[in-house]
Amino acid sequence: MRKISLDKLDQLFAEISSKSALYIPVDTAAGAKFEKYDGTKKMSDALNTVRSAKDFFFPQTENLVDFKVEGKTIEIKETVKEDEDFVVFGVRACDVKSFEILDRVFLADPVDNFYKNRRDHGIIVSMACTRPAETCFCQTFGIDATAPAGDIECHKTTDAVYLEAKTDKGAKLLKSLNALTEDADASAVEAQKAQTKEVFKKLPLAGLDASAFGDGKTNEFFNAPEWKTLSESCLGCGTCTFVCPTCQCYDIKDFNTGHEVKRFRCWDSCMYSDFTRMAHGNPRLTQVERFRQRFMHKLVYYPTNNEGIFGCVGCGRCMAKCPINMNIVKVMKKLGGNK
Amino acid sequence: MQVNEFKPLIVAFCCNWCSYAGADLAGNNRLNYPAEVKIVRVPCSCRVNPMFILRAFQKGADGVILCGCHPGDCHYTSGNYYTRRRMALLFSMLDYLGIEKERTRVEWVSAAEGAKFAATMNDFVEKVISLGENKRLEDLRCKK
Amino acid sequence: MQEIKREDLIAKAAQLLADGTVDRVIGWKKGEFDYDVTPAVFTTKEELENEFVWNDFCGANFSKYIKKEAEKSESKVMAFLKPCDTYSFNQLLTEYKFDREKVYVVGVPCNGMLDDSKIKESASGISSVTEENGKVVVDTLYDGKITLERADVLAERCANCKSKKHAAYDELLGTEGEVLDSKRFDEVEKLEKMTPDERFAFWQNELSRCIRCNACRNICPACTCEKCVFDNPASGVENKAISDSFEEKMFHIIRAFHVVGRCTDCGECSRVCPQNIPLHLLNRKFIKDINGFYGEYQAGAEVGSRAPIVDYTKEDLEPSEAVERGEENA
Amino acid sequence: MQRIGVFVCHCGTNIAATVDVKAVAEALKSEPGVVFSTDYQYMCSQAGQDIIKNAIAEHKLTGIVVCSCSPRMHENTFRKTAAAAGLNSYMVEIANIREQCSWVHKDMPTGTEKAIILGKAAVAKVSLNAPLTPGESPVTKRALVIGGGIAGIQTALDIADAGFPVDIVETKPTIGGKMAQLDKTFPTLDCAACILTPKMVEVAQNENIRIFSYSEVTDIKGFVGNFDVTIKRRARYVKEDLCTGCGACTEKCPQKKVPNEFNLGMDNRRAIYIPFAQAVPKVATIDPNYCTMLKTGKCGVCSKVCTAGAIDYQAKDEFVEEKYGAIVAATGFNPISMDKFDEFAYSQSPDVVTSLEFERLMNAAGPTAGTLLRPSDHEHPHTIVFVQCVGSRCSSCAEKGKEYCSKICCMYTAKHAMLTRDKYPDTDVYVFYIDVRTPGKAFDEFYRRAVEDYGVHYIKGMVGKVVPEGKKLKVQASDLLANKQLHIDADLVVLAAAIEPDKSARPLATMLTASMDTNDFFTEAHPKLRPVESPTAGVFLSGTCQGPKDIPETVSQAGAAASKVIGLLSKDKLTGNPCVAHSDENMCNGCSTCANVCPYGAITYQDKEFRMPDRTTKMRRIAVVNEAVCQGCGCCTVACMSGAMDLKGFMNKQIMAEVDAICK
Repeated sequence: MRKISLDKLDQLFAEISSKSALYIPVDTAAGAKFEKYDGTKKMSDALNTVRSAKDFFFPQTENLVDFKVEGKTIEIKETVKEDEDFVVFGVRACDVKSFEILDRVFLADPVDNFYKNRRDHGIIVSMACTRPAETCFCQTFGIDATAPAGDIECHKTTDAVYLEAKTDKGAKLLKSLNALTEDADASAVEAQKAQTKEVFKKLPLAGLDASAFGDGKTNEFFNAPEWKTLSESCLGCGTCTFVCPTCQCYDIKDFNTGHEVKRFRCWDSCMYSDFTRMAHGNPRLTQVERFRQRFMHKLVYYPTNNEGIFGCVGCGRCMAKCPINMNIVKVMKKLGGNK
Repeated sequence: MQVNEFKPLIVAFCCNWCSYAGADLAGNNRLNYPAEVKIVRVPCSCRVNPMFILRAFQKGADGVILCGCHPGDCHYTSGNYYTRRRMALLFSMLDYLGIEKERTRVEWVSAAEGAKFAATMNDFVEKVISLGENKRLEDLRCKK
Repeated sequence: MQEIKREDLIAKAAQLLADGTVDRVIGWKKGEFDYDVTPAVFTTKEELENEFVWNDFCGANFSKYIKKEAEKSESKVMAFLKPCDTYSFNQLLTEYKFDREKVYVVGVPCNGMLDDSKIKESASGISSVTEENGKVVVDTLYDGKITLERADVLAERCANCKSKKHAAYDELLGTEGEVLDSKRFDEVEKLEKMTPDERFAFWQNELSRCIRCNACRNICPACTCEKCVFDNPASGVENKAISDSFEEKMFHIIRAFHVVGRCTDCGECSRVCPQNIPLHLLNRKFIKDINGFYGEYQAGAEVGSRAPIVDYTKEDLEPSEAVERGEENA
Repeated sequence: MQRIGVFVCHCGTNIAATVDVKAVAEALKSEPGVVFSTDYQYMCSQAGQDIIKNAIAEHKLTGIVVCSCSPRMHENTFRKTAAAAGLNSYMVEIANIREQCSWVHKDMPTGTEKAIILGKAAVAKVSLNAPLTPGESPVTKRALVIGGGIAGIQTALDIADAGFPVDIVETKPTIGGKMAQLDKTFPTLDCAACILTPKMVEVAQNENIRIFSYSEVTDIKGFVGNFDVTIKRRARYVKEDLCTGCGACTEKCPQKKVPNEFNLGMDNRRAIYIPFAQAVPKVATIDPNYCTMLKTGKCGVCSKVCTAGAIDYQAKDEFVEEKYGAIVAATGFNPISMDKFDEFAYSQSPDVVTSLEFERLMNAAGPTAGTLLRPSDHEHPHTIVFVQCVGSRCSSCAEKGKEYCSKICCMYTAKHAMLTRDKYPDTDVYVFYIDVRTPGKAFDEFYRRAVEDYGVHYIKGMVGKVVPEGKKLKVQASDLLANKQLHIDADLVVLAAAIEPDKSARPLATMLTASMDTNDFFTEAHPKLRPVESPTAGVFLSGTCQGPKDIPETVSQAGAAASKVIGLLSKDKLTGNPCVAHSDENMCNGCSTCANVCPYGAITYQDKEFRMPDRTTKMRRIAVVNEAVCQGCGCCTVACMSGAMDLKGFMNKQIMAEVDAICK
């Protein structure tokens, strides 16, 4: 384990950003946000960014291919190109875990080249949580926010940041920073972890239990009458899906610029009425089905397809941002029968 | 003489009954105005949806001008009165968003005002040239 | 603190359910915390007693639910409406969005609602939010009890409340309020006074955060189209997600334009924006312009009133003058 | 995918001099959908049109673009060409490369470049064109005239003379209107009754005309050629078909204290009455507000004296439903109320009268049997002051009066002054005016006669105040030309009250979806070119409901309106403009915004049941455009938020495609 005192953090950022793009969470008037480090930006202490870190690997829109139209001939222009290495600093445990969930979708056969390209070149420097919010429930899904992993795991104490490489990629980066960091023992980190773990026990959602859901529970919940009442308040906007670190649905569309056609993909939301619309119509007829889809996906379908791993990481963003405060916790409590 | 390289793209929406005829009259009288002005014929100025204006800017226009009958002379009696309110509010909003107000204009041109049509276009193009390329309402994807 | 107590609202709802006036009640349901209240439909007194809440976080506008419920059945639904909600209610009636006879409105006075995001700026790990002696007391996991001034955590729209008067009701609980002389256009004026470059920078920064989640549109009481042009591939302007800085401008300009003369300034768009974009400043600009150009007009103040955008006089000002008048304000 | 043909015209050298037409034809060949492209010297010539026709056949074209002169010039020509070749005539688009290109740009490269772009825009548009067919609707060959004054009478007579049935609806018990109340008419001074009453009789006797007197229109549905109108026939308690108009009842009726509205309340009539001797129909009417029998059930005198047995105390309002092809509004005017002009002491002294009251005082059939007497003491007035512009041209006092000029007052006041001096040379007559306006045939001569031959004192200036003092009216006024204050002790003051549209006009306009101006005068379809038509198709305007007019003007406008009606009714079918608005019912949300901006009232709403995605059904309010009424301005399409409303021939998509092509 290495450490660097807080007052030298800027030097660390400068060093990393001199070799590759570095993104750190910074405070803005509209909450924390990952921004490219430019030598002046200060790292935010906020628990989490408004938008999740999935944008780095699965951006909201991305160009897939261009068609150049000249008279009556069409030329196809590939847009995919090798990314440069980049570092994302300060990713919380929940978001780190979300990459694993996205990987299982995008890196499974057929591999999504665009996603893989970014994953290959992105280095995740995580940051352990010390002050979880009342909306946090990552522990429900077995995530230890005090051990966030990533390529390098960081712990920030009152005076220093402790860094520990968790992967080869991380080790390589950490080694390149040796001139700025020093060796450290884990005692301060362990003490902080223990303290944080106590806080986690006291969180209002600490008792939230997902065991009622998971692999193979489709029939048990699919026709539950509660979906109707739960979905009643849903406005069908896409806020929950767009702030969610694990939502991965997208649409592919063409945009005619006048001189070429850009085929791009963009985030889509299962909450929208035209999502999954096909030639014959839409299989999800009302908001009840759309609402059910989102939560069934996170709590039942995803685990069923992925060895029991849940599709939610308990970051609490949807709880904070839903316009009418309907969220996965309320769904779990109502359907899972626990309080 | 300084040669201005910038050739703006101007979309002019003209109502069929007055302004389009005014533009025709400018032609009949061989009154020159810049070829950058391209006219789209609409039945009435009130047919022009703010979406068309934004669309023009998106696709690369540097200025958009609407021409209709003089208030009170609308072929459909009241169409241009609605145009006037809609565009007053829209233009004020564009200005509020910091988008150059000289890029949009409404002008009343009657079928007899060929000279006014040409003069208006000359003036409008000149103003847009002095502003330069449309940057504030551009869609980068549409740039060549 | 609200003038009317939760118990009074429950009693009223229970009475209307009992005497058969209505068979459903649209109200607020308690959440996991004190601040995450959800609109819900109640059908029994027991449900109300167990889950109904009336507190400083009952800000959500019920318009979308009223429309949905009124379409559902022949029987009447009751809705608790705050003064600002009643303007949306009237506006929906003006646009024939539901049958007035199917809704029983109980007007509830409102002392302003709190903005949980403002509270979260000063408090983390919130266990409870209560009120003591007119101040907001937040109990937290880390810093114990934090006392905040109500004015500091009041929602923006409530701090600039335009009216405490109910524009519609079948029955009013508490006292009838007044239309207020609010300062709601001050922010707009501030922007108008900036240079165009400053204004552009301001809006570029604000609008570039948009993620096109459509929360603003879906909560908006005025957005009641069967299909929004931005969702309709046939419209030619459909776009699902921002992929260039142009698109969010297009979306927000057109959205604001589509609610000109229909927006009651309820402020829901700004409340729900996950990116805290001050969308109400777009709508208020239109309202301010309408007031300045065509005379004072408050959408939803009366059912059936004709919005200035669908009206005209022969002496209206020219678009060029409209822009100049904006400059005179500067 | 369309198969588009492009035809580039040289127009001799008109286009070809500054546009390389061959290059344009060549460039447009590679546009999507274009399968044929050519150029020719004169496309509009027979040979040129043949090229188009042959190409349509040979290349199976589904759309054509002609790059030529303005569509205002030859769009119709090429539409006919296309139709002759079996192509829908609305599958034609014109790129205006002459008036808007070759004629305004001087050099070849610039002109050619622009012509190509205009051609591309037209190709982009025509790619999205759909074949359009004009709609047809039948015409009910019957006209309705609302209002039975001289305007309505003349319109009805003219329509009836052309052989079409016409109904007159009049709210009063008799037709005749304001003109029946007048004494003499300017500038010829013939008696109003002498020229009006024969026309009234003519109406009564014309087989094509029905009179619904004492009736009003309560509902109008439908559209040009096909109006469904509900007429309320108010109970007059006298059977029209039995009453002979003998007048026995009106003599015997014991209720004598009913203010006589025909004489503007200056004398009384009975509870059962015939407004005046020459009334048409000459039928008695019981005034239910005063009739003792109707109010208390006791009396029945009229029933006893009526030998025809026409009295029916049990009568009820009846509703008649009729179909009409055209409607003429002829609702007329009233003098404005003098309530707000108390400086002239109208409410304080009976000797301050309005000009219309003065007409009655001068009229042989009036309350004084034609002798000019003061209403207060029935003495002969020796000094009379006429005040002009009372409530007219009130630009600074719009809340009191009207901003417009009432147009007729200058002339009738000259008439009053002249007649007074003629009959009673011992009277002093003063006329206070702002301006004397006498445009019109023999009008100014008439006015000068009043001044020069009859010695009427015309004083430029306004009366400030009238104060009743004893038997006199103290008139304070200013003489602006002499720049001095005047004090006149008058015996009678006559106010030339402004005129305003009848109050029934506003609700009628709403029913007709016809537009009105801020003064509640009906708006004409075009102020210069279509002055007797309302913007609402099938609705025509006659007389003062459109604006202040004197009798000759009213009569000529009435005739013009009638000729428009005759023109409409002589058609068997109406062919519409196919470029009309259309609402997609699946997207319409029924908000009514579109109807608010429609100048023609072409949009109505209906509830329709829709199948919802979840297989339930839902009633939804949706807009329906009446294609026979829509004129295709497109205003509704912009008012429509959801884009449900679109304009055929100028669809959102088409216009945006043009914009895209221009901006490419």
